[in-house]
Amino acid sequence: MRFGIVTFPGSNCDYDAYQAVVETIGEEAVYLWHKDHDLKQSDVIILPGGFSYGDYLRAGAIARFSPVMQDVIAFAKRGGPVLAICNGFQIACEAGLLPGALLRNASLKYICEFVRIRVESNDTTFTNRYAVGDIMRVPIAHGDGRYTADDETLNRLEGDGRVVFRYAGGPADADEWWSPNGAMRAIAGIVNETGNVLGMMPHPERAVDSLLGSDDGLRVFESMLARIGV
Amino acid sequence: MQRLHSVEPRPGDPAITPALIAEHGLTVDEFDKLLAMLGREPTFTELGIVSALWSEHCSYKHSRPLLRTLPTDAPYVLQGPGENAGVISIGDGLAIAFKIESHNHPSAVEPYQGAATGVGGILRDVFTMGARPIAMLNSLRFGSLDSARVRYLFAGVVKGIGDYGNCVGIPTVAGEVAFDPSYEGNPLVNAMCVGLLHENELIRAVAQGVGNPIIAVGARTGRDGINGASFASEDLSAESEAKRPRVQVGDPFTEKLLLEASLELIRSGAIVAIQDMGAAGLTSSSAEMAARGDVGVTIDVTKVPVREEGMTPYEILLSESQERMLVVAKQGRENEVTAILEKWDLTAAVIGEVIAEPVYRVTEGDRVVAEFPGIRLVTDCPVYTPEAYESAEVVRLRAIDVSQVAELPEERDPLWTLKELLSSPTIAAKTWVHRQYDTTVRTNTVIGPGGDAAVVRIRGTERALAMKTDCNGRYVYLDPRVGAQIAVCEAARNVACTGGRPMAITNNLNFGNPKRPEVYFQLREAVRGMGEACRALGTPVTGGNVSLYNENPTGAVYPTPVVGMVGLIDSIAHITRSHFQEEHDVIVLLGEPDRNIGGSEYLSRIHGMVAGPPPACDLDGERALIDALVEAIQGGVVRSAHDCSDGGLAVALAECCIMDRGAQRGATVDLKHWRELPARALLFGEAQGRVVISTNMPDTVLSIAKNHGVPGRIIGQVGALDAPLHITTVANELSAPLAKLDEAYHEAIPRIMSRAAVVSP
Amino acid sequence: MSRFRIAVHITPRRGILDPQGKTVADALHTLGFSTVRDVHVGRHVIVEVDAGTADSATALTREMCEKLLANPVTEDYEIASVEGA
Amino acid sequence: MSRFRIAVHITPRRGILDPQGKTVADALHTLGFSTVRDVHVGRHVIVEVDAGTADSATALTREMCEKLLANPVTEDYEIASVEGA
Ligand SMILES: Nc1ncnc2c1ncn2[C@@H]1O[C@H](COP(=O)(O)OP(=O)(O)O)[C@@H](O)[C@H]1O
Ligand SMILES: [Mg+2]
Repeated sequence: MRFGIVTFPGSNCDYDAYQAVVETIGEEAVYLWHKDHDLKQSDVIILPGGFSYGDYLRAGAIARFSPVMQDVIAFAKRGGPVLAICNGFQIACEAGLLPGALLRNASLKYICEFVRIRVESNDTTFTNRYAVGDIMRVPIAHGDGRYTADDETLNRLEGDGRVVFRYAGGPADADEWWSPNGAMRAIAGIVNETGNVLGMMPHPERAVDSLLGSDDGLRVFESMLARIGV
Repeated sequence: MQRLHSVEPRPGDPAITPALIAEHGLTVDEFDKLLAMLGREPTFTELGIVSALWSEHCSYKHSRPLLRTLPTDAPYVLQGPGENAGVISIGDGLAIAFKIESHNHPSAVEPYQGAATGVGGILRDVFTMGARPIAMLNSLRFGSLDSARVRYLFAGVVKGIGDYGNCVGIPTVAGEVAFDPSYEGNPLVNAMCVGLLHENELIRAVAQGVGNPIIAVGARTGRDGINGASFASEDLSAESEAKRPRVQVGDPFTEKLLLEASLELIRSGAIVAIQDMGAAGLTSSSAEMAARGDVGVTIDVTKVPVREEGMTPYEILLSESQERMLVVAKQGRENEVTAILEKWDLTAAVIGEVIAEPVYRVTEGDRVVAEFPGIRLVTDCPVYTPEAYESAEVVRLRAIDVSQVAELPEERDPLWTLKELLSSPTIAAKTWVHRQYDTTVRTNTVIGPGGDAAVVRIRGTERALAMKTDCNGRYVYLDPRVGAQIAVCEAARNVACTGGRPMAITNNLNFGNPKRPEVYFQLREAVRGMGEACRALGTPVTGGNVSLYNENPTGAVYPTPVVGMVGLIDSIAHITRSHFQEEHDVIVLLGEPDRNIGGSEYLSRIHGMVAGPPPACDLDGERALIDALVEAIQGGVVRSAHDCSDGGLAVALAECCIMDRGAQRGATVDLKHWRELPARALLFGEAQGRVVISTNMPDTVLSIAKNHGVPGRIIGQVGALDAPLHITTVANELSAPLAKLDEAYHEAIPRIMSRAAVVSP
Repeated sequence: MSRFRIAVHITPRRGILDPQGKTVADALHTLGFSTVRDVHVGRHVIVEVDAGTADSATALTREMCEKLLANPVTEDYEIASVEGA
Repeated sequence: MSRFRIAVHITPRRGILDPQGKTVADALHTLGFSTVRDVHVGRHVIVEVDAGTADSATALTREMCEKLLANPVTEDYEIASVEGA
């Protein structure tokens, strides 16, 4: 199985995603250059974290116009699996692959820490190796992670079971929707209508080795292998 | 014999007057030296060039003779001081490049951009050695957080460091922050970068090969930061305000592209040298590369890509626009260079070439605007050894018998004192700071901020690097020689606590105006102490930076020689953390407390006093402690290790209990053995050479300690999750619910910083 | 062809949390500006563009806003001014 | 006392690097807006304040800019409009 990892100018988690694929599930990974119209016959596309184009203007706004993104969009429309992490999630929203937007964290500060997220749906290409309700310990590292959409969209996402991850484990007295960045309804990750595009702010690729604090993200990769693997 | 052109003044340039010379920071003697070197009047452009190159910042004219006394050798040192960064071998054909640098003055004027561009500069110093940056550290000093201006500076600096490093994608893994009124108005912002390279990809910034083209790479040159190097060589004053337009703005996005492009360039073999255009921009990078290679260069400023119209040669040469590099390529391979830069959407322009004639020549098209006798431009720089004597005030303070200081009524409850210390911003958790730093990108961070030292694994090997910055400026103020020794030892101890064998240091000497005898005394003695400690520990100095003139209207900052230590951990299996791990583990104290409370955080925070002699430093004892610690950790018998520093033993114990908010454990500790010592010295004194260990094999730990001649004693036992911390001395008893300690330690800085009116850009 | 200088205001859509506006308002209160009632922070983008007429420059800028400058999900935009430059 | 609504433009000072503006201009070129010559990105701040007169509201806002809203080292500000609200 081949994972294609897009490198935009300013991507900086492309390497982390690459290592996660190669070191943990032993599958093939290739970098995809933003200027090329070439997905190199990848079975899965990863849009990695980072600061594409410096995230100047708005996170992800410029990257969505990269040549390679036109191919990624077509790939996704054909049902190809796309894992969009952090800046990748922002790009996927800007590109219209996922609904909503990711705005500046409510604290106006960049936040890097391990957080706990809850698996809300395991009926996806990316989470079938988890049980609903599993709590994962995963790092976040972002300045613009406040998921925002209108009520209608939010209700639809919930109704269709497309909220895949939610932030969990805020302070005991926090309200139901506690999130580190102010995300609406504590949303940390969603899938598109057809279930083949997952966007998430936390970094599963940084949680694949207990030496580094957690391997709770490993099953995201194993799930993909189980569902798509050849 | 070289023959200099007679260089005509450029139309429109100001005439050389005594006032202009003074404005450029040259003394009468220095100007005479320049006249002698040229054999004629300098042009305006030449005056600018010399002003920059002979500024303190570029020339080290007040520190060079002192720096020469530092030890720089070890079998594993591949590159000592004098290059963009030092390099040490770590085996397997791998090496580490690392260096620290200050951006104090720019950060005082514009904290966000000042700190951000500081990070950018040190990153470039490391990747121009052919190394991929793998970790960032920093060392910060501010005035008291009670001031809104200080909170603004603190918030801006932290955000600047974070935004830049985060965007480039290098984890910021360790650092230190201390607050003291002496830094009011003149914060210290030191940033350190560590990079990894293959030994055979090491490249030096040495211009070579007559006919080789010189290429400007990266961002365009604008009018920002013109004469920044001279600016960093003056006291801060109201006039600095007027110098504001000199502030430079960083573009981390371009830096990331430049990083990738530079590493690709180096690997391509198409270039012979590469250097950052840092302080004094094009001038210093070209002059230094030429001097190192003992060659001449010629540069045509009209070829330099500029951002603004009508820039003069003077401006182009002295601009400190960020994210630029100077490259010497191999003749005939210019197109390869250009192609690599184009791939990363960056520009490259041939602006000059290496020449046989030993001159440094700048032209504007056909007109020569500056010409110097080659390397003399760099080597003729004046060197000063000013008068030095110790400040009478410091002598007086040190002589005060601080043991006589009366205890406050509140101190009858040692828990009160402990909470006061834990909530002192200098001691309190710095999570507010490093939560704004990406600490986990590149997926190698085993221990990030919050431990003793940071640990970053080396992929593809069994090993890891440990690293930390340290310095207690108060100790250095009270006794520069001892204080600097302690800075080295504390950094080494922190590294050893994680299992790392200390290998080498980089250092940043932050001092006041060296023309004042009291300040030059501090500098001289601190360098002496640092050298002694480095020799004793076998950790050579591979590079560093000197930042002088850190003063404000009320005087100099504390002398602050920051040490950045790197060490090697042989096996990732033995990486050790600071906080208690398992119930029933035995707590062992290595090292001995003593009765001195001089120079302590206790005296400063509780009694508002900076006095007494600082803790003593026993270099042989420190060496033995580190050997014992590393041996015990490698033997797999240590479950946690944390060194005693600010706040003493009680604070160290509390930190072992509460540092990790995910799993806080209590402890029961008995210190009655030391019945002679006053309780406050035992609990809060800052005797050096001490480490708190937890272990399930105390006998082995104690026998290893004994073999190394290190005092060791069992002092207690680790408790259950959320059990209290209980400490008994002959004189008193301290019983602390962890929630109280947690609140004091973890909420102190967030609470202060939530006072509004801190809006950073 | 002449040069036009067009200013665009891009503002967070009403109803969407504006933490920046709120933080600035709080800070202003702390500084003693007690009569401040509300603050909103948006972007002020200046585009210099060559075009035949002011109208075509405006139309072009509008297109830039739709495509890139504003996020249709969360932001509103408005052409604030058009000047010959 | 009446309520005023004051718009302030805060822009990167001329001559100081504006990486944001440059990146947006490059992006617009890539999108085919080839006649774009230059872009600057600043902030558009709207302050609602109670004051006796429009003049005093303006003076107050100017003070806010000096003290907090604009970075005196890198930015210029301009009061763009004052309206009764
Ligand atoms: N500016 C900073 N950036 C990153 N980490 C920091 C910073 N300041 C402190 N830390 C982290 O907080 C912890 C405590 O630091 P410090 O008080 O200097 O420890 P010690 O006294 O043991 O040297 C360390 O893990 C350190 O790396
Ligand atoms: Mg320590």
